[in-house]
Amino acid sequence: MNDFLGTSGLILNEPLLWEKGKKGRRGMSMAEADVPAADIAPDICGEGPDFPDLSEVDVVRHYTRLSQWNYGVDTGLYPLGSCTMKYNPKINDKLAATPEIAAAHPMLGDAAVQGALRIIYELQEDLAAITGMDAVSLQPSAGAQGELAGMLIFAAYHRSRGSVRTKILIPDTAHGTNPASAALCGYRPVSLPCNAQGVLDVQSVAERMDEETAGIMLTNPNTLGIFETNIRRIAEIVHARGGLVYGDGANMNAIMGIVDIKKCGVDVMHLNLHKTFSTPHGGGGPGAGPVCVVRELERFLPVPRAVKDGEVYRLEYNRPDSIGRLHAFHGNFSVLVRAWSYIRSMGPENLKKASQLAVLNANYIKERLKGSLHLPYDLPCMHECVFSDKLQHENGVKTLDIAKRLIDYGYHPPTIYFPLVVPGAIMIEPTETECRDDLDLFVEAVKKVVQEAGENPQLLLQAPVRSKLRRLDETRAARTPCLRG
Amino acid sequence: MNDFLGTSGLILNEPLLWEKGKKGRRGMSMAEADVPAADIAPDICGEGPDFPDLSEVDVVRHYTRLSQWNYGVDTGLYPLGSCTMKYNPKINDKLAATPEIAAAHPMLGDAAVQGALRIIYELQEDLAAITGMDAVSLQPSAGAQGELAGMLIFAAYHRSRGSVRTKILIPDTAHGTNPASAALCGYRPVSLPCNAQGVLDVQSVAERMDEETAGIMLTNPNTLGIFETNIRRIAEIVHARGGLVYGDGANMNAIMGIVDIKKCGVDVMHLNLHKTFSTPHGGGGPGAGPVCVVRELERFLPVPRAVKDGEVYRLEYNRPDSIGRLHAFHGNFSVLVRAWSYIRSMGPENLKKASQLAVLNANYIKERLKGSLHLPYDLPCMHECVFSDKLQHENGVKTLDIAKRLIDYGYHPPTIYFPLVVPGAIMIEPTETECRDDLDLFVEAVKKVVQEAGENPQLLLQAPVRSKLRRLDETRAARTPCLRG
Amino acid sequence: MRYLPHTREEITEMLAVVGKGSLDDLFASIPPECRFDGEIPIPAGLSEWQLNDLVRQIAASMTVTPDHCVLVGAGRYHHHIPATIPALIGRSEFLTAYTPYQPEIAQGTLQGIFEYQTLTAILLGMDVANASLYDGGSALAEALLMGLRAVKNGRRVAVSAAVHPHYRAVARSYLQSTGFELVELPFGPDGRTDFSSLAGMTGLAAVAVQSPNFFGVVEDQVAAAAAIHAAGALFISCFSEPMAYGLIKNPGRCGADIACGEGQSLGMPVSFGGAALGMFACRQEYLRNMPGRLVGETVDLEGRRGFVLTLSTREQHIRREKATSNICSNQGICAMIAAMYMASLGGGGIRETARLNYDKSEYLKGELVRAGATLVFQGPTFNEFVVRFAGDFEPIRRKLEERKIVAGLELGGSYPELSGCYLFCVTEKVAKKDLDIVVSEVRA
Amino acid sequence: MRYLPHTREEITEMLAVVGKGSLDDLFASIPPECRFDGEIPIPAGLSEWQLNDLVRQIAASMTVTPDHCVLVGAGRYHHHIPATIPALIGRSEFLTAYTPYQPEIAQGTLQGIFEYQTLTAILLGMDVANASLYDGGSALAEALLMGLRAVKNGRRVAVSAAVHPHYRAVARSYLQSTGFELVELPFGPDGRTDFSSLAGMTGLAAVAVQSPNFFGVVEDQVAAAAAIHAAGALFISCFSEPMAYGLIKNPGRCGADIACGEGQSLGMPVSFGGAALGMFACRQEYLRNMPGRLVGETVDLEGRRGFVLTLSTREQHIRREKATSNICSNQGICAMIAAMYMASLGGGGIRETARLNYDKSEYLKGELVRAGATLVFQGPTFNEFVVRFAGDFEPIRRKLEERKIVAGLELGGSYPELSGCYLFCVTEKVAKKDLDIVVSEVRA
Ligand SMILES: Cc1ncc(COP(=O)(O)O)c(C=O)c1O
Ligand SMILES: Cc1ncc(COP(=O)(O)O)c(C=O)c1O
Repeated sequence: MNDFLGTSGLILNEPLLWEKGKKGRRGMSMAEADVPAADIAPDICGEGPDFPDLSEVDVVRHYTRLSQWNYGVDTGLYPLGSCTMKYNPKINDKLAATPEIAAAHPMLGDAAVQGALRIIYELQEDLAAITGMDAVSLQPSAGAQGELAGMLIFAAYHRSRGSVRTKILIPDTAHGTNPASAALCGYRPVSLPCNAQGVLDVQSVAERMDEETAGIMLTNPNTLGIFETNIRRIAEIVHARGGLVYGDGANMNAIMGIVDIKKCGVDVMHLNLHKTFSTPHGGGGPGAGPVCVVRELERFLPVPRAVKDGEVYRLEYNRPDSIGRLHAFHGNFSVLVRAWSYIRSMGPENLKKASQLAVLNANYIKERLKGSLHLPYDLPCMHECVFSDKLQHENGVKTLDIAKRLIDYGYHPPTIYFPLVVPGAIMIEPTETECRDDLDLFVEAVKKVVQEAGENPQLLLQAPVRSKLRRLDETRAARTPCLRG
Repeated sequence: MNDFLGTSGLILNEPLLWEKGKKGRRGMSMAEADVPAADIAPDICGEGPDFPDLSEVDVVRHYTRLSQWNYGVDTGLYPLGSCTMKYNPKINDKLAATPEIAAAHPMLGDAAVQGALRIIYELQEDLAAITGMDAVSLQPSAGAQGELAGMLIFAAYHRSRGSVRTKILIPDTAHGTNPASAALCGYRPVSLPCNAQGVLDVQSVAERMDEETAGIMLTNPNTLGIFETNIRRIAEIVHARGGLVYGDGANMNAIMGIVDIKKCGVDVMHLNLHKTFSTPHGGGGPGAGPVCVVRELERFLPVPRAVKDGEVYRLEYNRPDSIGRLHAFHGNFSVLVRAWSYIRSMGPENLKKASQLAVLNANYIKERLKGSLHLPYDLPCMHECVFSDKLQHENGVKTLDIAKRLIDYGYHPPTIYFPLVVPGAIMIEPTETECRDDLDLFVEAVKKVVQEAGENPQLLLQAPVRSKLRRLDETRAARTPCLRG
Repeated sequence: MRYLPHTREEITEMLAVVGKGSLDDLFASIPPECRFDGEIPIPAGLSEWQLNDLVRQIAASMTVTPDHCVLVGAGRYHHHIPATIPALIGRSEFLTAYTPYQPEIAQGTLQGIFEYQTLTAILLGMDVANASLYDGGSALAEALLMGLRAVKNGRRVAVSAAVHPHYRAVARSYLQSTGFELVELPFGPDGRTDFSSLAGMTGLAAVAVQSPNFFGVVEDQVAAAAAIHAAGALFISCFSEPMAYGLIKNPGRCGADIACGEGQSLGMPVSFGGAALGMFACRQEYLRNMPGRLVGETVDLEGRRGFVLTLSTREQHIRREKATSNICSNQGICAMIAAMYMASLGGGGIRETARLNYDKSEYLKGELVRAGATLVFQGPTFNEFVVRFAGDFEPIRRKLEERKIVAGLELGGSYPELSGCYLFCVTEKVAKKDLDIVVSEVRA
Repeated sequence: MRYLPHTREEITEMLAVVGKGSLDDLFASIPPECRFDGEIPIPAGLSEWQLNDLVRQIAASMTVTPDHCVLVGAGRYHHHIPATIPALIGRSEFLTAYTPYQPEIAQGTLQGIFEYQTLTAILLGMDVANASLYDGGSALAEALLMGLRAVKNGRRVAVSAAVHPHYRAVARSYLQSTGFELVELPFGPDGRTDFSSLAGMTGLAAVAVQSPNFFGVVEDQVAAAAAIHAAGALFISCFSEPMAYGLIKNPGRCGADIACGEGQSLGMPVSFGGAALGMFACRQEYLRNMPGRLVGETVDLEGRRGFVLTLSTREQHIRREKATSNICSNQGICAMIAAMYMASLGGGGIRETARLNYDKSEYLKGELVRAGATLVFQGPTFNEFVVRFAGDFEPIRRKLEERKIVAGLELGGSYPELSGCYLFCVTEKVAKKDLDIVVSEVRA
């Protein structure tokens, strides 16, 4: 394994925070007590939390060590399908920390915060321009909340037409958040199968779409990495029966400047700024899931919205049809600044180029690996491709084992066991920021792992061996939950 | 080894910069070409360097991976004797990066840069106050250049008195920079042995100090971690014979607020801001080695000096007796800002406390390890203590092996084979920012290594095994030097 | 473009491998009627330097700067943030990782979140905390939905009118299409919630109270718990200022079943309201109804302690439409920051800091009253309070703004009945000298 | 204090272990006559917040701000620095490590410096570069001393008067007590060094020329090499602006034996002149005379490529008074920054950036001449040049400063004969529009 990325090195152990420290230490400065101590009523006074007391160096070492147990995009290739783990530019982080921006208080009048409003306004406009949609709200904090916004808009729309609808069509390739978000609005998901080409049949939509169905929620490109070629026809059917079309935009990275979402017939969609627009995912967030709509649905968008009058930006609250607020303020603003910074840096040409290269990289991986791993849908793909562990079954090796062995080779594994329609799915999304040499090295690593699966499956079953910890007992964690120290 | 700090984890390999990249990539933005291209004379025009072309993510991953092969103070205990590897506060880094400070141009008039001059002036004053000396220049870029400044001042002083002196007394415990700096001024070092108590005898100085000797260069506490108790008497002898006393202040961390250097009879000294004053050492610098003198020698200090007239700061150049410049500008200013920030944060009480705790920690280590490792000078120590490998010789184990095995336990090894007067020296300087629990864990690790030396010396001889690379062939590197790719 | 590594030759070679003649050919499957027309209508790309200039310009258009003393909280609080936190959280192994689906190479995130869960549970006095929700608003909404799941036949929830108006708005949004009813409880002249209307309510699943509430008033949560439990409902204790629990009784001590709110105060910048941190904790018995991710302790193959995402059978990726929430990405980094901040303060530090907030706020309150202002509510407060001034305060407020002090928030927008009343916030960051300027301008 | 972890109890316990009754007892060996009287006379410690305020105040007292367009170089250059560099160099594994004495846990620093040495050697066209010296000034001084070591019977060195005056001052300081002689070579009306006086000089060990020199003039280094080598001396090619070698011929190509200078331009902020980076390279045959640390390639026990400090028998810690230099700590992080910057630019980028420096500088030069200014020197320049104006330039300069443009450096301080002449510097950072403002003010 010497020419591969992964190797072993010195890593430090580190206990839990409360296993360190000594009462009386301080890890940060205190402010000056320049006023007299005030009396406090005993009935409201508590004891204060029993936190460990640490020094500054305790805290610094604790988190420095913890960080070294992690793998990020800056460490290496992170081909986690459906997650678009592209490079997160450092300049975006720096600009989000601009003191005037970091100190902007959201309860002040519009005149005091013109700069912040400008960023919000411009980003709304940019995302509309990129998708082809007409209006955007940046409030949703992540993709799932964007979906919720979308479903609330569906419901508000149907309500406004006096129509009561209880079902929604959702393909079986959909991400779990789709049915969960729909359910939050009282919709019952109706499952739509995909066909042998990995896409939705017009026919199956036509069969299921009825006057009790609020519409359809689809992902395009879908989670198999395939473009839903029938989308226009599907949308026409849904529209004809009074429904709306929701587009899960998690996979927008495949189609910027190439596909016009509105022209596809989509009425509402969300974007994941922490995927397509390069904001760091932070080990689980914060993200941002702006919701984009066609003109007819604009009145339902969350309030407040940033608008521009002449040269002045202001927040508009008075939208009686709005679904209301989804965030106490304006969403994850510091994430929005980063996405704005990314779009300003890329411009129209490079956004399109990014999509082209993302698709090129995925097809390249697909082509180079298709002999080694089973490819259930051997079609040109978009930004990601989905393999399975079928060929390795004879060796007693499963997707999980392949994934874990890739860790030893220095890679973050692909997304596994999703989408559900592919048993043992291995979903690879390289993104456009990976260069050919790095893809080649990854391909070699996968091939090596596949070879090991044939020759010495124990290497996979025992993997990973290089990481600080080996496989973790998830059953035990769930059976006797220990959720705090 | 499970309860110790050191363990193994996933680390990524990374080639050399020019083994990556592809012609045509760019790792940073270019500026706008808003003027016409100008002609350039062919006789001066070159081809430009043949650097590799990398993308931004190439560069980011390259250095992220490299960093993970390193061990720093933020990683863990770094008891490198004589180096004072204390915690480097983050706020100091932040303040040194203040945009107005980072953009200050050193060729502008004083009026434009009052803030920068203020920091220089205050730091000069602070260091004078802390040492007890009268005047300070911040120009020297590191300890060795501070020593050179000191030696130049020695020479200038003697010249000013029409005296020609060719020798200088230097204890055999001295750091290599001392004789090297003295030699740069044409002085021939005369070695002074230390006595059984690890300090200089008055007698031996008296025997060697003569009218051809410029003075003495000593380190106090010395590199055995012992305070030179005879320093006043020694200084008197040197002064009486027309010489000067140089104090190497590398070990100032032991004695802030406790010893007055001027009262010791020292005429010139340097400080290492990257040791005592918490500036990060950066894997080899930049440091800063301010030189401090008594009033009589102030006129020899490097120019320019920062002075204060009323409320205005200015640079003074007109000092005819000055030894001149040692730096193109004002020394490593960004390091100076950090040291100033540290001193402002600590104040008088905590500087003294730091020294007290540094000495407490060193004595604690000495006490706890003295059964396990040979202690050549069993005396109360200052900020560091020096052991040797004598007890381990019977196992065929040397200091180097002990040091390398400590790496496996998660520690940066102590300074080894210095000072030269202790064969197989193991010089431990814990510094004050280490807490007792961490010292205890370190002590246990050393004891474990000592035990292994007895039971299974191969563990030491083969160490380290956890680090990314194992022992490196230094002979080969020196015999057939390969100094570039 | 520096983020796009492909050279022209590489593109050509890779296209050959995939059997395409051009980049456009990769998109052959896309029907013409779906295609984007022309170029994306956004401005041309900027260099890093042009972008820096633009942001400098934008920053300059912010008239309230970091140098201002902002006496406004109302859900977002100016507290001191040590330089260690940006330095540590900026480590790219934390920042550029995804959700820790592969625990072997995500132990940093996982242990960090486990510690966050623990410190949060301690701070709030609850049994168990989750790995975060989006913000205080959606945390409240999720708590209400959780109450509706947990309480049999629950079909109605109540929320105090003294809960942050924006949180209430978010809760209304979340509930609008569920068929459940949301009622509001009024507040009394002491600024505390009036629970008298609870008595007769049927189908009540949960009641949410914020303390300190939007007016800064510390609710009588012990009494609240009694009234709410008597009505057969779960007691949701909500907050926008967790710093308060350094000094005042925490939700758990007062009998809360669920504690939820906004964690920005714990080390995050005000940053125009985001990134936010939805904190969420509950009593053990409601664990399986809890929304959001959870990190749990376990061991690895060799028996070494480690951490994993757990109890995910509650979550969307397993349970899909039957999940306890639709949340997927949460506010991971914000939770890590909160843990770093709590760890940096320690038990002693949070007590001292909370105390300073209280003392400074009490100081301004007292001085303003002495200067002729009227306290609108009589209940005890933490670091915010509401006053009414004898005359028109706006000219004074403008004058203070010229002196770089933002003096309070006028409440008429959210509470028409409180028009002309001002909500002041005083944290440990505010110096007495600035408070004295406010008082002297009020006097003048 | 947050940097001092010891609690009172721990101190007591530890004192017991070491057998002392108090902290003071630890210092029993210190004679009374050496003791510090009273408290250190410096101001009381500040909290992080007070310190932040103080620095804000200090920053505000800088009248030339980051928003100014500074047309001054003279040894310190305003170039663009990408956000990646502070982010990467700030990684604490780099920043908080010592000199890589233990190569097994310092491979990051070691490979990084090896790469720096390589890129530096390429940039300068030399065989081998060291791991850094302090700054351009001491690098020149060390080069002269190296020449004196390398050339038998060398007792004299010559330095062009067009070398940065501060570098020459440092060289004088270093040589003042060595007994060696330092002579200066004049420059001609083209601003280039006049080597005619070399012919008769005896005992000449080395001659140092800077190119581009202090006046921005690119020296005829090929001719210089011929003249210097004819005189039996080593040719030291010095620089303050390495960016120039993106466009103009490098020292190696011109026949230099040693190349040395300041590397700040390569990714470091101007920062009032420091931290600096002394770059130093030479031809292979002089390697053993070279000052400073060197990193070399080797293998580990298992044959894997690795890097170590090497050839240390030249250095003070081995050779003590016989070392090639007294240097120990150097400018490690600055060298790493320079490597990051060179890697970020790449061969293509440094060419383009150097070209922009040249073009913009030529533009201003041409426009100023058209506006009536006189070029003081006729030699070709890179990104700096010297002009004289028809009338008194100071009023115009003050006016420009009000418009946030710092227009050149008056040279009378360093060169009395050039009083009233101004050295202008134009880098890629400067926008044409600012140059046009300067020109129009000159015209007005
Ligand atoms: C296709 C798809 N939809 C929705 C989501 C949910 O997005 P978020 O995690 O931002 O809520 C994801 C995230 O993985 C996704 O891949
Ligand atoms: C005692 C002593 N003197 C001098 C020095 C030289 O200091 P610098 O490396 O800053 O030049 C050192 C550094 O290790 C030292 O320990």
